[in-house]
Order: sequence, then C-alpha cells, then structure tokens
Amino acid sequence: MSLDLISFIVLGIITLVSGYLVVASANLMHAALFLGLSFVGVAGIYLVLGAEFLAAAQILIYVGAITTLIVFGIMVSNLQDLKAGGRGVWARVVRNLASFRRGLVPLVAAAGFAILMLVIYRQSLWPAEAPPASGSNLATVGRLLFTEYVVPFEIASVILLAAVLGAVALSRRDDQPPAGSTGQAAPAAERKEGR
Amino acid sequence: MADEEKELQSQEAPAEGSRGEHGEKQRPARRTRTPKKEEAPGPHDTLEDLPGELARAVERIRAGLPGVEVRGRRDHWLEIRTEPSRWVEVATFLRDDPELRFDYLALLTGIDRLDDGFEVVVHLNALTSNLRLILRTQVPREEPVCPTLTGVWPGANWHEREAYDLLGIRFEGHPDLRRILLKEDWVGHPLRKDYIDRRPPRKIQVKADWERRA
Amino acid sequence: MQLEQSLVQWVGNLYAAGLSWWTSLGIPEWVWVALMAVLKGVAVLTFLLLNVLFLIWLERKVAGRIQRRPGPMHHGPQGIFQTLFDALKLVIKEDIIPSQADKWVFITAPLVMIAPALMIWVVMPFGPDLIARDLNVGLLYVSAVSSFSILALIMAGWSSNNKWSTLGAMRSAAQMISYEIPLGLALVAVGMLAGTLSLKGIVEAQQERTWFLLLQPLGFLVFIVAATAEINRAPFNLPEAESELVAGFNTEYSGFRWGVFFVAEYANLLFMAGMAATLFLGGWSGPAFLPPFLWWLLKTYLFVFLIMWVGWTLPRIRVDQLMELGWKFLIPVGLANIALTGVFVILT
Amino acid sequence: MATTSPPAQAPDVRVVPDEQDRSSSHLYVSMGPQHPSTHGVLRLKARIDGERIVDVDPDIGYLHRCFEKHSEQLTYPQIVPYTDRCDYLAAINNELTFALAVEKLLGLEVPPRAQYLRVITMELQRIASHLIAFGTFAMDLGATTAFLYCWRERESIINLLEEISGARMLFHYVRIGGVRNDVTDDWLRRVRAFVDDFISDKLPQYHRLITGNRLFVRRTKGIAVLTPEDAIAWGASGPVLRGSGVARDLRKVEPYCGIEKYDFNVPVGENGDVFDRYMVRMLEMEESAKIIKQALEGIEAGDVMAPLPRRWKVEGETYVRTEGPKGEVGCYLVGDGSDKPYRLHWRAPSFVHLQLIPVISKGLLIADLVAVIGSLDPVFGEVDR
Repeated sequence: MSLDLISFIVLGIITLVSGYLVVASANLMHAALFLGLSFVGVAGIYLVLGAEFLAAAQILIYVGAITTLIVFGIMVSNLQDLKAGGRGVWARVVRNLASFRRGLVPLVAAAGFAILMLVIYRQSLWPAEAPPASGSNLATVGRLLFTEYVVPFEIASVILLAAVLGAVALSRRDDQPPAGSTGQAAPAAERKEGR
Repeated sequence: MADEEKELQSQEAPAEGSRGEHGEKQRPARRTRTPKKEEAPGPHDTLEDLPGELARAVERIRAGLPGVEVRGRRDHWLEIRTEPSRWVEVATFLRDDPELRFDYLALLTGIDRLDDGFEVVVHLNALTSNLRLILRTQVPREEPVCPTLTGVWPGANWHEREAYDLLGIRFEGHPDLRRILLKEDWVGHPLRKDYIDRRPPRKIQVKADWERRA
Repeated sequence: MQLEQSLVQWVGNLYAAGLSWWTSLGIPEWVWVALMAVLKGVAVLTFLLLNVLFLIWLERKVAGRIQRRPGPMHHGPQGIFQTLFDALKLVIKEDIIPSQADKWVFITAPLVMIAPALMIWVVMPFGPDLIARDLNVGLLYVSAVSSFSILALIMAGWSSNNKWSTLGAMRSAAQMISYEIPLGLALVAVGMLAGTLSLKGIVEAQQERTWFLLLQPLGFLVFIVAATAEINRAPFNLPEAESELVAGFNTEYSGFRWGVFFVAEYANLLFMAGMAATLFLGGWSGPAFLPPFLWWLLKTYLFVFLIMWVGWTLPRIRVDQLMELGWKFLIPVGLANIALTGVFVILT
Repeated sequence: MATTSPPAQAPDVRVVPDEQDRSSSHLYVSMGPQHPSTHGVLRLKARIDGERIVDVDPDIGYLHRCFEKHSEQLTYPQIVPYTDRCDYLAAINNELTFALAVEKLLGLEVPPRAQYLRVITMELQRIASHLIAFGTFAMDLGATTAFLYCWRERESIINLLEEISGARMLFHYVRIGGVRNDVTDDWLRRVRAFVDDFISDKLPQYHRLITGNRLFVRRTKGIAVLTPEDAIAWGASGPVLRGSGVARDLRKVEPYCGIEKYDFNVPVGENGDVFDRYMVRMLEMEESAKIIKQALEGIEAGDVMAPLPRRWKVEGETYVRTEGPKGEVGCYLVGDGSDKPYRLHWRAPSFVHLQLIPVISKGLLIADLVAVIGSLDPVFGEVDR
C-alpha cells in the first residue's frame, strides 16, 4: 500500500462515480458539472502516474474549456426540464435505479464499456506497462508534435477551426427566432411555479 | 375599460360587500369654494391691448379655429377654452400652424371643479417664438372622458397617466392608460375633492405581479 | 540570505530525522509524506490568509487615499484590525440559501472557487528553496488551475436562480474564456525566453540575463491587462458590476460563503501580482541586503498596488468593449509578441 | 432649433409584460426598485436579449407621498418645506419656484437684496445638484473615485448653505416674499473663495479624471442619442434638452429674480448622446459660478423679506416655472381666495424625462441603460412626489 496506490483508488472512485452520475443525473447542469469532476479525477490519475504535462493539459482543456463551454451552452439554451430531478441524492439514486430509462441505461452502458475495455486490454498489442516518462516530457511532446505528427496536428487544427466557424454560423440568430430555439436561459423561469 | 366603469360606480355608491372598507362615499369636501369660471383667471384679466406678437397669435388662432374662445392674459399667456370634442383638432392646429408652432408641451394636468366637472389644463410653449398658451377643456364629472393628446405631443403620455391615476380622467386613445403613481389595484382617485381614504391602516403586502393578477 | 538558507537546511534535517523516526515506529512511509504535505499546505495557507487579511485592509486604505478620505480608522492603529472584525461579522451572519436555489451547486461553488485559489500557490517560488513543489510544467499548471474559477463563477451564478447572478455568470464566462487566451500567450512567450516552464527556472533565467520586463515589454502589457481581467478587478470587474448587475454572480451569497468568494478574489489578486513579479521582475532575486523572500514580497505588493491604483481610477469597461479589447487587441499583440520572441530566441 | 413635427399617431410605447413568456427567447428582468444604480426607487421592467435591451418600461410611484393632495390641506407658508422634498437635491430651486408662484398671485415685490441672495443660493444649489449628477453618473460607470471628489465640493456648498439656513439638505431658505436670513459679508467672501477655487482647481480636476478618460468617452459617446425633435416632442427640458442641441434655458426665456441682468452662456450639446448631456452639466456648473460671481459683485444692502399680508388671500391661477438643475420646475397653482391652495400641481422635470427611457434605450446594453439613467439624472422625490 503506497500513497500512489491510495491516490489512484480514490481518484478512480471519484472518476467512476462522477462518470456514472453524468449519465444518471436528471439535471443537465449537474451532469455537466459531474463531467468536469470526472475530468479532474482523470487529471489526478495522470498526475499520480507522473505525467504532469498531460494532467495540466487535461485540466486546461477539458475542465477549463470543454466543461465550461458545455455548462455555458446549457445555461444559454432554453431547457425547460432542467430541474426535473427530485431532492436528495439517495432519492434520486433509488429513483434512477427504479426507472429503466434513467437507471438501467447508464448501468448497461457502463458495463458494456467496462467489458469493451477489458477485451481491448486483454488483447492489446502494446505493453500494459508504459515506460516511465523521462526528463521534461513537455519537450518531447513539443518535438513530436512539430516533427512526426505535424500533419495530424495541422489537420486537427483545421477541423477545430471549421468547427468553431460552424458553431458561430449555427448559433447566429435571425431577428425572429423560432420559439425556444436558442434563447436565454432564465433559471428564474422556474420561479413562477416555485413561489 | 369595463373595469374602469365598475371602479367608478363603486365610487359613486359605496360597495357594501367584501371591499366595503375600500369603497368611497361621495361627501362634500371640507373646503369647497369652487372658483367660479369668470373669476378663475384671478387678477390676470383679459388684456385688451395685447403686445403685437400676442395679438397676431390671437388673430391667427381666431382665423384658424373659428368658434373657440381665445384671449390673452396680462401675464402674457394666451388662453384657449374648448370642448372636449374639438380637443385634438385644436391641439393639432396649434402644433402644426406654421406661425404658431406650439411644439412643446410643458404640463398637462386636471383640476376637480366639483359641479363643473374636471378641467383639463395644458400649458404649451412655442420654442421658436416663445409664445405661451394655456389650453383648457372641461369634462363632466359623471363621465370624465377626454381625447388623448399623445398623438400630438408624445410627452403628454405620463402627464395623462398621472391625471388618470389621481383624478380619474380617462383619456381616450391613450396607448397605455394605467395607474402610474399609485399601485394598480388602488381604488379611487385621490386628488378628487370628494375622495376619502377610509381604509384602516393595514400591513403592506408585497406580492409579485403575477400573483396579484391571478 | 544566510539565515534563510540555514533555516531551510534545518527544516530539511528535521524532515529527514522525523521520517526515520516515523518509519522506526512501523507506520508506513506514505502516511508521513501525506502528513508533511498537509503541513506544507497549512503553512502556505496561513501565509496566504494573513496576506489576504492585510490586502483587504490595504485595498480600503488605498481606495481611501485615492479618494481623499482616511479609510478605516477604528479597530487598531490605522484600522488594521478592521478586516478581522469584518471576517468575524461574516462568520456570524445568517447563512442564507435561496429557497429556489440549486442547493448543492450553490454550496459547492465557493469551494470550487477557493480550492484552485489555494492550490495554485503550490508552484509559486517565494525564494530559491521556498517553493512547495517546483513543477516542470509550472506555467501550464498555473493557467490550468486558474481556469477552474470560471466554473466556480458559473456555478455560483447559475445555482442562485437569480437573473442578475446568471447575467454575471455569463459575463464572467465570456470574459474569462476570452482573457485566458492572451494570458496564456503572454506566459508562452515568457516560457520561450526562459527555455523552461518551471517558475523557479524562469527566475533563474532572469538572474542570468535580465528582468523579462525589459525583454518582454509587450508580453508584460498583455499579461498585466489579461491578469487584471482574469481576476475580475476594476476596470474589468464586469461579473460583479455593482451598478449594473447588483452584485453579479454573488448577488444571493451572504455571510461566510460570500466571504469565501471574497478571500478567493484577494488570493487571486495576490497570486497574479506574485506571478507578474516572478515572471517579469525577477521574482525573489535582488541585492543581498534583503532576504529573497522579502524581495518577492516587495515586488508582489508593488503590482498589487498598481492593480488597485488602476482599479480605483478608471471607469468600468463595457462588456462588448471588453470583448473587443481581448480579441482584437490583446490576442493579436500576444501572438505578435510570441513571433518576436521566437525571432529573438533564435538570434541570441 | 429644429421644429419638425412629430408623427401624428400615438407613439409606440409598448408595455413590458411582467410574466415570463415561455415561447420567447427574451429574459425579463426587473431592475429595481432596489438596485444600486436606479438613483432611488426607479423600477425598470426590461426585456433583454442577452445583454441587449429589447424593451424597457419604467415603473414609478414607490416614493409617492401625496404632495399635491397634502398641499391642499396646508397654508401657503406651510407648503414651502414640502416643496423642498420634491427635488431634494435641489431644494432651493423648488422653494424658489413655489415662492415665485405665490408671490405672483399675491403681487408681492421681493426686495433686491433677497433677489441677489436667491440667485446666489439657487446657483450654488445648481452646482451641488450637478455635482451629484456627475458623481453618481461616474459611479454608475464604475468610476467610484469621482463620486467622492464631488462629495467634497458639495460638502463645501452644504456648509455654506447650512450657515444661512440651519439645514443641510432641505434648506427652507427661500420664503414667500424673500429669504429666511440675511447673510454676513464674511459669508459672501467665503462663497467667493469657494467659487474661485471651484472654477480654477476643482472643475479641471474632474475633467482630468473623467472627461478625458478614453474608457469613459467610449462608454458615453454615441449612446442613447436623443434627437432635438424627440426631445421637444417628449417635453424634455434642462440639460437633457440642451444636450440635444436646443438652447432653451428658462433663465433666458422667462427670467426671474432679475437673472436677465447677468451675463452667462447656455451650453448646448451637439449629438444629444449621453456624453453631451454630461458635458452640458459640467459646463453649466461653470456658468453658474459665473452668475454667482456677478451676483456677489452686485449685491446691495437692504431688507431680505417683503412685508407679508396679514391675511392670505390668494386668488386666481398661475403657472410659474424656473430652470432647475434637472430642467423645467413648474408650479401650477390655483388659489380660491383662502389661505390654502385649491389645487397645486408640480411639474417635475425628472418625471417627464423618465418617459424618455424607453424611447432612447432600445437596443442598448444593460451597462448603457445605467449610463442613460445617470445622464437623465432623475430624482425620485420629484418623480413620485
């Protein structure tokens, strides 16, 4: 039992549980936040494995950018049943388990994914033990990115650029948008019934 | 407008039912020496020898608006008295006539003249020539309806809302005739001389708009 | 210098001695390591919170002087204990969670805000040996951890179920995403010049050459503007623009939870000032008549004062102008700076 | 001066519904009545798209104190302090308007020294009011420091006025028939010193701090443009009207208190935007200081109160207006021969100006809306009365 192992187990549990909750949460906002937590857990595992660069990049990109964008997107879209979930974590878990749509599906998905991973792991061609990272892996990554993998890197950049432009084009609204398409959020929309 | 009428009726005859304490009884006001019409302008009597500018304006108005009373006062305000039916016509003429151009509405308000009904008073200004004019009309107490001037001077909007709120003069054709100073469910019009607030002091209830509507 | 080094040495000896004693007890080594990590964290935390207490007082004094008033004067000489009592008041205030709020997100948001604000100090070099952990991806770590606070602000704003909070959260998300990029660009240029991303390495590189402020004037400009925006200081304090959005994302927060946001804000201010000192003014390095740590503190407070000064003088920028400044000025300048730095690095 | 007629049909003033319209992509916010920058208890019901304003509907009345109804129960001298509470930031100007109205109906002649004192206090009050307008405006834009600088000068004015009236805000100094107290030569000297210092030192400070600031200029230039045609049609007055380029100052048009003898300019704006309204106020402070200087030179010895009638018999009606700091302060007074007014109507410039918010703020951002409110400088004492 070493610190690394304990850290790994704790982080793994965090990652898995929050990963399950991403799918199980009835509240989209919570799902997105759990997704962020799951990313943090993964970053922590990277850190434990000594891949500091990967961990920092993971947080920077997945937590700092992607989760934020998802949350932002949820916030600015007009989702009526954002808060369809009930109160209490356990109430929700029980309800999720009881409900086929919300309980079983994520379980089945998780189980399927686990089986898939297991199969891949068992039949993998690469060594299961990665060689220890040596020196500044930042320099290695940078060198590889600009020599060996420069073409995929550039292609990825172009695709991302296209995606950004596409997102801008799609989110552009006409003066009279169709009802409830891409409107403002108003979390206070729920207030009317609430009070 | 149906609600308005109900509201007015409830003022005339106090409702005995649930809202009895909100209703109002007609009662002569404590001090009601109504200024008579002829003495209303007070010390500022009609000026016979008007300064040239005013005399020209009076002539112009007499020519353009046959049948309206127009006179010049000693304090250099012109004064027009007209019927509610000609209200908008007179106002439009005053604004559009190229020599008069009363383009600035300084004030619109109402006065409760008790038996003579409500008087609507408008103070106008011509910014180019600095002519000043008071435009008045009288509407009956039983049915205080007056055409709106918002189409002539948009600035009349809130003045008319205030007159409606506090005196209960309804301005027909007003785009947005709601109470402005008092809250929406207030009963009665406090600036009327016969207004008595008979509600006992009560706790202030804060309610959201939609709750009040429901 | 001597004193500090011997102090560090002494602590190191103590650590080694403690470890051997600990293992002799038969308890696994990792418990000791974890315990020591916690101790380290507590030390940094104490230092940080003391500084934050002082900073809040300083802010009020600076604002007061700029506005020709004395600022807090009761509670101790020059009102120095004012913040302490303020903090006390915040703690004993009623803790309000709006009934329509998303309770758990509402509670978690201050934690998500304060945790990175403290975590980020891990890589800050206070002196040649005074650094919690010298990561070789220090700069990357900084920009990664600081991006957490966006999430915290959005969580706070959204979960409050208040329109002003939501507007504040949306503003902050847009603002911080926009300003993270120029901030990153400025950091990249510094990293290129130093040849390392480790903050300690950067300071050492400056000792070899000269302060990067002189080599990187453009980068410094971009950094200081973007950093001011990143920590929501005036004139970029749009997420909590009190005259527009009441209090922005923290409208519904009160008492201790609000205090946590407040502390995090000042911790971030101190950190950004410390970063500016480390990256552009040579960090702890300086003539030997002062210990390195004090040099760091001095330079940091110089930048703290600068940011406060600017904040209390300028009107607030408007949200669209903010975006324009970020995207149309800072990012192109940052990119140009990187290109220039590249040329410079190749030439020298 | 522009004299184009506005369209003949009723203007499009749409009511913003209170309820959230689920099918719409707009957000409804209620700004105020308790909001840091609504200058009192203004509530704006706004429909916004992102941060852009689609519609806004001002909702007032949270400070209604039945001033007009109340006045009908009070004798004329008793009403004077209540007029203070209309525009409480410019109490002197209100008292003056009411006093002038009653004096006109009574036919009272005010002694010349009182006239001078009225001009001095009135213009001091105008400076004080503009200082607050400027300070709060700057604070709404996030420049908190200017606010406290303004407070410093306002404090000097208040101290001066406190000395002669005993009050610090609602002065009750101008009375029917004159002013309350005579002043000493020393007081006049100190007014002089304040004005000199204000012109030479303090006002340039403000300009250096705010007017030349690029952030400030970018936030105010070209925002919420009020055309001269609209300004006239909506009954704007004071700095709002002059900011739109219409040079109408009641001190020039309908002089009172002998103000026609003074030499001063009427600053006007060019574009009618927020910046111009701000600039007009700043320049007006200078002109006010000029007027005060001339009054201090011309002031003569004598009584400060006209003999008042033993029995008040106010008859007839009059509409008297003065140029307040906010605009045309009008008092419409109907007397029935007794010692209490039959009807008193207060024409409050802020009340009229608030109508403009929906007109000029469509399509702006929330941050601009704050600037618009600041540039109109409403005071809720007189809006709600």
